[in-house]
Amino acid sequence: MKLVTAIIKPFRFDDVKEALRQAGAVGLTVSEVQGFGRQRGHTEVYRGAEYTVDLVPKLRIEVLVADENADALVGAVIGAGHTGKIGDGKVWVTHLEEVIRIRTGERGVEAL
Amino acid sequence: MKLVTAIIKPFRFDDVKEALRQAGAVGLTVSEVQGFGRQRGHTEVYRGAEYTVDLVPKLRIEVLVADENADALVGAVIGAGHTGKIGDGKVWVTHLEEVIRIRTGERGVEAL
Amino acid sequence: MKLVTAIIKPFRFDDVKEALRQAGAVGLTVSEVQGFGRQRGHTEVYRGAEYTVDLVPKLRIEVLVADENADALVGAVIGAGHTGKIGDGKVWVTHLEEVIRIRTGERGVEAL
Amino acid sequence: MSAGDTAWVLGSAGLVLFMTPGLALFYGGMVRAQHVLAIIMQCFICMGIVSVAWVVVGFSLAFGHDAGGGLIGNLGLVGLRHLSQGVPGMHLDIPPLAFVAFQMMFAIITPALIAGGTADRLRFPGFFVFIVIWLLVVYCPIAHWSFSPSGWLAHGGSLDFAGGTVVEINSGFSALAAVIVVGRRKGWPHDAMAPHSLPLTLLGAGILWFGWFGFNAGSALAANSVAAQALVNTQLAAATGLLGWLIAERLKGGRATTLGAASGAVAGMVAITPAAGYVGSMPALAIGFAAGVICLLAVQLKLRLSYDDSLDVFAIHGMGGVIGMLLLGVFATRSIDPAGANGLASGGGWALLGHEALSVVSCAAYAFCATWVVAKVVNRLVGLRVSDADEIEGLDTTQHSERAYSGLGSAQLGSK
Amino acid sequence: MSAGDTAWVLGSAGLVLFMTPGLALFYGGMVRAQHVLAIIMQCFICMGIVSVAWVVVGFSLAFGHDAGGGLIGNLGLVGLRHLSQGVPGMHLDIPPLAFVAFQMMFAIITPALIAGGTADRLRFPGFFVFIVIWLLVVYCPIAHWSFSPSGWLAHGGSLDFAGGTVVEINSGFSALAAVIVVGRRKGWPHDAMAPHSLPLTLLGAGILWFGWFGFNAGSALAANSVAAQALVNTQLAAATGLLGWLIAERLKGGRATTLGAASGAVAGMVAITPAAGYVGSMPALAIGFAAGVICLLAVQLKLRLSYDDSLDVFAIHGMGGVIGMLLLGVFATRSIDPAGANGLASGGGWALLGHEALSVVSCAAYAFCATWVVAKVVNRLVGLRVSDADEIEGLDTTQHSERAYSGLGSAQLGSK
Amino acid sequence: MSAGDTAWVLGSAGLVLFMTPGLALFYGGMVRAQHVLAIIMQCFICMGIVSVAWVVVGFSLAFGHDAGGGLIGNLGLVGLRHLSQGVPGMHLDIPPLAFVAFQMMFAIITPALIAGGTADRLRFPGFFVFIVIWLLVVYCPIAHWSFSPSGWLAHGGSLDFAGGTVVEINSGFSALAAVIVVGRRKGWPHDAMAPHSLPLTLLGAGILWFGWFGFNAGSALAANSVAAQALVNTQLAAATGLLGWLIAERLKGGRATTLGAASGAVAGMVAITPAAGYVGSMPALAIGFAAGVICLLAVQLKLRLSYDDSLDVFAIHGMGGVIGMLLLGVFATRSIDPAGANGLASGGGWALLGHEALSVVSCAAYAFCATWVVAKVVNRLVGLRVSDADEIEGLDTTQHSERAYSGLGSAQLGSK
Ligand SMILES: Nc1ncnc2c1ncn2[C@@H]1O[C@H](COP(=O)(O)OP(=O)(O)O)[C@@H](O)[C@H]1O
Ligand SMILES: Nc1ncnc2c1ncn2[C@@H]1O[C@H](COP(=O)(O)OP(=O)(O)O)[C@@H](O)[C@H]1O
Ligand SMILES: Nc1ncnc2c1ncn2[C@@H]1O[C@H](COP(=O)(O)OP(=O)(O)O)[C@@H](O)[C@H]1O
Repeated sequence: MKLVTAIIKPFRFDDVKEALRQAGAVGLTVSEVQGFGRQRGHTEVYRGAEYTVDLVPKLRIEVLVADENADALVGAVIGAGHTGKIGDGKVWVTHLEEVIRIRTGERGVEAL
Repeated sequence: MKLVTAIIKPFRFDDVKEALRQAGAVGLTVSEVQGFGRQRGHTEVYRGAEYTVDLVPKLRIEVLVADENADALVGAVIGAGHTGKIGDGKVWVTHLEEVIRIRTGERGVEAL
Repeated sequence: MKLVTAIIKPFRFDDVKEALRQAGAVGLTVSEVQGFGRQRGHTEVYRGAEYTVDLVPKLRIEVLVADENADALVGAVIGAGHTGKIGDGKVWVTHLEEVIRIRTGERGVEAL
Repeated sequence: MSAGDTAWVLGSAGLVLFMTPGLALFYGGMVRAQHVLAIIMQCFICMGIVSVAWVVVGFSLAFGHDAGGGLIGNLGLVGLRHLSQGVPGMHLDIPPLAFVAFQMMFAIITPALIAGGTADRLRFPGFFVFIVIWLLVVYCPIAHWSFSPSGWLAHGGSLDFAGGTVVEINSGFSALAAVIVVGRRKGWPHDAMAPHSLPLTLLGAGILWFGWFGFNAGSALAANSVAAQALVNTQLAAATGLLGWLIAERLKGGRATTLGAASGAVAGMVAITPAAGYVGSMPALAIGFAAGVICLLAVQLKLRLSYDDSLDVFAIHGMGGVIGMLLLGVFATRSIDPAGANGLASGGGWALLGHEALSVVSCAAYAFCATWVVAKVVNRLVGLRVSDADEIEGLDTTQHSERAYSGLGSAQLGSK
Repeated sequence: MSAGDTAWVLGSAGLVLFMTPGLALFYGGMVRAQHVLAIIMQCFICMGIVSVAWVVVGFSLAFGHDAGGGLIGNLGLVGLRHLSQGVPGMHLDIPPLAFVAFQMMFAIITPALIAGGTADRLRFPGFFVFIVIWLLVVYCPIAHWSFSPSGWLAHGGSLDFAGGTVVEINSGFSALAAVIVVGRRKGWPHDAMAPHSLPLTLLGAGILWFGWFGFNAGSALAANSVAAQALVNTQLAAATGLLGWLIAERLKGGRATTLGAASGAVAGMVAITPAAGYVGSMPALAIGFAAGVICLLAVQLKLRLSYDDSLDVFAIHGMGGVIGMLLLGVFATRSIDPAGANGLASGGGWALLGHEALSVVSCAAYAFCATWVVAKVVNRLVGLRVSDADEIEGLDTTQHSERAYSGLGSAQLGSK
Repeated sequence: MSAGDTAWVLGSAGLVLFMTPGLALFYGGMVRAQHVLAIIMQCFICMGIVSVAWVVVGFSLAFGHDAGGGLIGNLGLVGLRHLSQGVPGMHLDIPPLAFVAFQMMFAIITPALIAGGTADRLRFPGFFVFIVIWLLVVYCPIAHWSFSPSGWLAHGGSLDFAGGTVVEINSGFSALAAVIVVGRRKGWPHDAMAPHSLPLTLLGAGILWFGWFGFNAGSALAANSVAAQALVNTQLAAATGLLGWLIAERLKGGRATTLGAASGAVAGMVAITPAAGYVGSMPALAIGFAAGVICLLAVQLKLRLSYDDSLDVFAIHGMGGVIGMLLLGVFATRSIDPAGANGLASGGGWALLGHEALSVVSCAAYAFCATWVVAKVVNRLVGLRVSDADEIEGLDTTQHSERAYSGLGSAQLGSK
């Protein structure tokens, strides 16, 4: 089993989710994060005090997937998350030792 | 060292935390996430515009654990997080190369 | 490729970020989490009802890094996140199978 | 007709209306985020349906010519007919409609107060039906008793300047009955149910405080020295209620809390409500302080007796109203308002205190019993309580198809 | 000069001013979190620039001696000169400055209302320039027509108690024109754009409701029985507007929503605005209800016709204003305000309805056309629309270098 | 006694009271989320303790018969005794209690303003003690000097319509002293400390704007043409203060910010406070504009001089008050209020400007020095500053055992 984790631009989420579904993902988990990288942040000014905010809002998506499907999901994220502008984010793959569905106790591919 | 990650229903958190403690976890880290899966979301309506919200609030729990305790913690999550209704979530186990406690620099099991 | 994950005290973030940059990290992703561990929480009282809140606000930082740099980043986190008081948090390292930059499709070290 | 008095009463009517959105926020901040819209809606629906019911029939039941025994008004003023002949038994130098409007706002906020008791578990349709019946069956009679010159309590010598019985005791004891009928929230008292936004609650408290000047000082129905005294007393009782609650918190070994400050101020204003235009400034300090301390203690009752009065309507409005009515019997003095009476401490003997006690007992008993019956009936016919699943998910999405705050995973991430 | 009337009008001026921050929150809660400060700012800037423009020249254009044909005032009162001689054609028993202040608040909120239509996509400098020109070219003439005794509509026999044309129809049709000029938001109507904070919106609605008493009842310019009737009517129309919207939501198969309650109440108050001091309480119930139902339906128009009126200014203010003006032609009666007129249902025949229809058509047409031209010109010269990238990032950071809420990844985590 | 004037002053008292919760939100939005309840509490506690202290002794010290030299009132009115004989030296056609109430609200908001300077680092018990002593030792004398007819400044010919010295200069210079005594926040000025909720701050600004009409126009103590002028001036100065601040932001190369709009409006209203009923509309535009620009520049002072005035009380209230007092010396004219005086620009020569300058210097000096002593003493005896650990964790949990917002990891997740 693998875990595909992606950091994407928030406004790409709907498309990425759709692409993942079409690539066979039956579920996913998403959270709000802040990213720091090449993409420039912005400046905020409060009563003259200037703050350079170099963190940019991103979404973090996690998808559990059978080993053989990982590449397809990575491809889906890249396809749908891509805008070509700096800050599109990253996707990475981790090996998992075990995945269990809490409701049923099913393990591995059955748990998805 | 292992990392046990669980996605659970928010209202099960207290019980899951208690179960993890009793199974030997000395600490954990938790965050708010949104899940998409078999569980149906709900519909929202704003001045007649209908939105189907298919994301459901979940909590994501991470527990660092010694290799031999991982199974016990997974069991604890399943036991306490289980309601039997769709949407109970998943739990998975990852292998870690290293764990360090920032305060002391202790490594491995000592770091827990 | 490795993923360095750290749980730190929020007010150490600026220093940790700076230390990570100096240790060679070009980016990172951060999110708000709540930690439970040795550090005591606090008590809240609402119209006489007392709640013991044992969760403490923390930040969770993820840094993707080339294998050979992982140790340096771990050291940077420990150096800058350290206050010596209980609750400084943990840092751990995971092996990744693949990292891709969404914008370009570059893989591995190129993706950072 | 006095333009000055009219300006004051119209302005006061506006202030009292503003209290209901204020209450919505006061309550809304105290509940959990998945239930906040539901409680706000319960307040707003009172602004809707009660206004209509009031002009159609409620005003006539409360302030119409007595239908017999001082128990209720007749239907002579239905639809505000014959209003140009004035309000029966009252000598107003303001337009009768100004009085109708002013009293309408009282009729709106009283049922909205009840919603705090049953927060986080009511079906919206059930609440809607409950409120309409409750207004006619519980509110209008009590308003007639205490506010109409022909009401048996007012006529008998009981004083209630601005609604200690009609609004406070009434809402408090009605909430208690409703709470008993609908039962406890799932998880209460074991689960933590912390307020989701205290700044919202404090904002609501600020609006209530501001509006209460209209509520109490407006009840003088004139811009005169009684109104000035009522305004000062409102401020002072709010202040000492706030201080009393905080001091009690410290004495109990805790810290002074902002929710305590807001609660104590409200308790103080509740208690001064019946007395505002009848007592002097120094007694007002005492009345507020007593309410601040005693209401804090009364909040603990629910744990002892195991009823789940979510936002402590009984402890603060019910008990606060009782305190105010009884202390009015002690401190009232004709030197403030010659139309009032002298209480125990002003050489008036026990008479007034007796009248006030009678008012307390009769209004509390009627409110509790009648509300119990109404709630039971509505629960049977329409259903007052949501399902367990809906209660866990939250009333906002399940009752109103809305979410209060849209961040991640919000509709922003949904699709149309 | 009457102190009572002066107190009432000054207080009302304050209430109407308070509506603009209220509107800012009402609107602010409905937009997404990255755009909330921008819409609040658009309301506050009206409080800034319109106030100045009003005393410098606007008041004179609206209420100065007629410059000819009842179309616009002359420059005789520029800088509030000669005001001590009173407002031309009006017999006030309040200080003329009180009238200036009261009317100033109307001039402030009207352009602020427009901002709801074009929410989430305007450049701030463009909006600023637009507002100044719009005030002088669109608002002042229409205010002269309907509010000044020498205006061609008022003089001709049209009634508009508190701004059904000047404020409501004007803002609604102007918003429609502005929306057409600046185009749709990126992603509309496919992307979900849920309100980011409904409690903020409900708070705003509460403030609007409270302030509207000053708006309508203050327009009596005296604390008398007309003012009392106007206040009661405002309350009743708000109530039935709220109920009408919720009932329509249920009939359409959905649940009653809090945003619907707020929207319906506003729609009801919009519709009663022109009629508030001219009709009785029972017609007020009907006017509010009609507005609640019809405005809900009107909201759907934008999907049919594909214009992106973000916060439904046309549906609620434009259509609500039309409904109110026409029903005023039906229900007006001299028995409420002898200075008014009798409508169709009061035996006055079709005359008044004709006048009202003429007002509706001429004000709507002028507002739409003139605003279209102004927006086109400003768009060409200054630029009204932000870039796509700025629209995605959000107006708050790109137009104002601020973020509404600082949590994680907020400036707290930034460096100085 | 005039019902119209009474209605206006009572209503104004309500408006001024409402400013304090407004201030709580204005401030609360500007601090970080872990400190928001603490600053709100500091405002609410003033509503509690100051009200009591005011009727018990404060009013007598401020407005009682002069105890000698125009420096302070005697104890003749302690506990509001002998009030029926009127307020010494004043000829009011309102109930004396209405005046007591109106002035009470000024005494409440002034110490609350100071809390903005020392935000995010005070122990609650220390603040409480500080406020009580400060009220009696600093506020009451200055109020006597400027507001009581027997005060040495008022008697000597200084004008201060609504509290340019008593409220604004006093709070500004007192805050500066308090800030110096308690020292800088940990991390200031290096750490980013962005406002956690600007919508809250803008809401607060809206409430302040609304309430300021009562503050300034209510100070006429009558509903007359002076009140109308004061209301118009308040609006205009707020407007040009807002515009001035935004224009200065643009000229400095930045964007117009919503916090700037709110700050500029407040600065404008601060500056017009002493002048509101003494100058005409056009000077009001100038006074507000000057304040908007100069206060923005004054904010930068703290970085130069390294004092940490968290929410810029000195820059906005201190400097704004100075600007207003001095420009009053320039623009005052008897044509607005015959009881006033003519300033430099109205042919009155330098006399009034001299009086105003004397007021500024003496009030500023006394406020600064006396507050410095009081803060030092309280700091020694009770302790004003929290520990570093508490400051990092946040004042809300450590001082009040509460959290403002409960989301994840909130008490919802805690156990009972
Ligand atoms: N080394 C890294 N470790 C973890 N997350 C990273 C890393 N580098 C970038 N990210 C995440 O990816 C996002 C995009 O990265 P950025 O460098 O801005 O653009 P791009 O990936 O297009 O080159 C960042 O905002 C951050 O969330
Ligand atoms: N493939 C997946 N990858 C990541 N998270 C998943 C995946 N499938 C489900 N989840 C998470 O688990 C939660 C529950 O899944 P769901 O399919 O609704 O119910 P169940 O696990 O009971 O079958 C989801 O809301 C989501 O957070
Ligand atoms: N076993 C664990 N698994 C996951 N996170 C942990 C674990 N133990 C601690 N943490 C995280 O580290 C934080 C600090 O841990 P704590 O035990 O309080 O202090 P310390 O690490 O200094 O001993 C916790 O708040 C929690 O977020």
